[in-house]
Amino acid sequence: MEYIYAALLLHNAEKDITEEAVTAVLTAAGVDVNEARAKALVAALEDVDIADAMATAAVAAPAAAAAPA
Amino acid sequence: MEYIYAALLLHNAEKDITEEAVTAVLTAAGVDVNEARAKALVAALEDVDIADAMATAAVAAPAAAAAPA
Amino acid sequence: MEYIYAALLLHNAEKDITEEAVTAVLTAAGVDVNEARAKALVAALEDVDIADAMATAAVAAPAAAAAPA
Amino acid sequence: MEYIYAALLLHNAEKDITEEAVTAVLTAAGVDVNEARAKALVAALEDVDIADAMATAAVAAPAAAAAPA
Amino acid sequence: MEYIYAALLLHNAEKDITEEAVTAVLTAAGVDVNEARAKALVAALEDVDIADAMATAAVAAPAAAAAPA
Amino acid sequence: MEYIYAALLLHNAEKDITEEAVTAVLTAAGVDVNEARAKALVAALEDVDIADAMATAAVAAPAAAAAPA
Amino acid sequence: MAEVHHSEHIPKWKKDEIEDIKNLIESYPLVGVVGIGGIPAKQLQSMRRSLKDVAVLKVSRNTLIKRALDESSDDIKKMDDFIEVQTALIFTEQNPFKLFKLLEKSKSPSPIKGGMITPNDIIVEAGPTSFPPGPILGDLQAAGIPAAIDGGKVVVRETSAVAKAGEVVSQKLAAMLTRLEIYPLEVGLDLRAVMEEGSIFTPDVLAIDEEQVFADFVQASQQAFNLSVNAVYPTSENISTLLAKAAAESKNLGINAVVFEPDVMGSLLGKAQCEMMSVASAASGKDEGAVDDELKE
Repeated sequence: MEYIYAALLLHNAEKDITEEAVTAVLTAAGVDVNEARAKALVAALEDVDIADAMATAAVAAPAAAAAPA
Repeated sequence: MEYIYAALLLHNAEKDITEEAVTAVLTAAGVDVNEARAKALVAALEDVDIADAMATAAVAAPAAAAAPA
Repeated sequence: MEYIYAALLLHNAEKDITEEAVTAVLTAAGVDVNEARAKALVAALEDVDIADAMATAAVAAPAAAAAPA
Repeated sequence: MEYIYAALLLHNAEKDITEEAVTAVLTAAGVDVNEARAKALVAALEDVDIADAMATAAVAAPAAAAAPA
Repeated sequence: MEYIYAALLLHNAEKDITEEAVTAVLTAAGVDVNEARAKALVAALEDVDIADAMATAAVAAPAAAAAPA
Repeated sequence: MEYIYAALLLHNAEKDITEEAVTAVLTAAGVDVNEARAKALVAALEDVDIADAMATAAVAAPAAAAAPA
Repeated sequence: MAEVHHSEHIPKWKKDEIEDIKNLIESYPLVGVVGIGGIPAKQLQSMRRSLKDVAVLKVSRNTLIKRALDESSDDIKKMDDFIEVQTALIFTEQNPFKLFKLLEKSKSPSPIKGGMITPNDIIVEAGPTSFPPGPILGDLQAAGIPAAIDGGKVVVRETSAVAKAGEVVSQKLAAMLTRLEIYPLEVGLDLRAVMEEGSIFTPDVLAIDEEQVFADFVQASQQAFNLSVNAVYPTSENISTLLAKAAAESKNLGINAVVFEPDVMGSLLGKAQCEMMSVASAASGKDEGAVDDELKE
């Protein structure tokens, strides 16, 4: 989740969430940055309204027939 | 979510969820596959029992609570 | 469920859910496609608001509960 | 749900649930039968013990009910 | 129960629930129709809001399920 | 919340949450660090268990989800 | 106490003391002013010892402290404002917030003495005391505490405020409070202000609301989790939720759109059965002959 925290930090600081920015934050935290994960993060967030996404409860949609216990 | 559905689809078809397989499914759907996202998905699934996750997580969905902005 | 997964994959990727698209996705996942099931899927989804239908908890009503007294 | 009602009607009348039977019932009700859906219905029910499924539905109810609306 | 399923089938297909319609559906299912019962059902349903009653089933279920096991 | 995110990032990366580390992460994110706030955070963490807070977040979810919509 | 020696001839011990304080000011990044009023000498010694690894406590006369502050930097001079009554200086390399917490934790309840001003309302709760009937009853009453005899014991009849914040506590009341083991004072090193790198921090800033911090962490973790799921950024922490979400959505779609897939047939059949029962119930409510016998149970 470090990558997500880095993204939230940048979002809160009103900075663009770019691969470079994420990498810089993580590196400063002493994290060995995985390029693919940083890229995946930026791609995942590309079309996302972050303020919205962080406030919207991420529960699995209530399912009808949860298998009987 | 298309990456997740691709994973479920492969799981149901009893295929290995590899970057190639995910890419193939998504490409067939006309999705422009982001290599990093496919990699991240495969990595995240590495230690997960998918059948288990599908059944149990519906019951105990973590971290919801719409956080006030 | 693979047909439904394929449909949701297409829906999430903002593609039309046609017999051809479903067949292509399933085939790419290594599934042996049953033409009738693919057709039936497309027919079932024809007039459905998918976003709505996937988010609405379907009540799988129990037999006993409503039994007349 | 017409197809399901037709299937249960046949089941209750102790008739075989075949494509022809389903089609006959639906046609008699003035429904424009989609051949693929009728086929898919029959196929999906092939391995389902209907009496069993209905009994299970009653058990599954608490799980379904636990899901928030 | 066949009679009720026939009625539900007609309701879902947006057809009028008349004695003739019910008889036609049941006959198509191979059921030997009891005229009096068909009449009685049609008469009884005249004053029933079927959509409402079906929705009640969905509501009743969770309530019943909430009862301690 | 940037300070909190920075701390969570460090916690997740299994690094010590010191004033220097927090400052480094925030600076890398382009945040103008308020030294006193960083100090206050570090002091607060003497008595605040982050793992605990994260567990609380996860537990709070199903409860929230269970609340009627 | 108030020694006013404005003469040019300052005794050597005073000069040494001032120099000593100035040295401490220079050697530590953080200088604090603490109130030491009401701390017995013995307790002060033990506090000093327990702080040994963290901070240096310097007790001196206010005049000398002021002199030392005045002879230090302009910033440090601003700490003059906090020198009043019984004062000591504290020096540390600690984070000021940590120092504040440490000193707050060292405070302990202490009896109030006659003639002292109480800093807060003194409440005596209703309830039994440990005293048998005797002269104490009159003493309590004389001090304004509503005492009575009940069941062979002295009791306090009702809860009342026997002194308001800012009032002087009488000898009689102070003695009775102490006998009742009511300790209205909080005694300990009372940090009034600290200076670090030119900035003054006072207790209103130094007191951290840890519950709020905890709540912030809870909220931040939720936000992060929500974001990770809603943006579909799969990690080992959220992948189960993502899978469950997809599975639930699929099931919902299957049932709501009536897709004939083996996994949803059970639910669809159950739904149909339930609807049938409900409609049957409504119909039989109108006419029992409308439904067959197997539905009448």
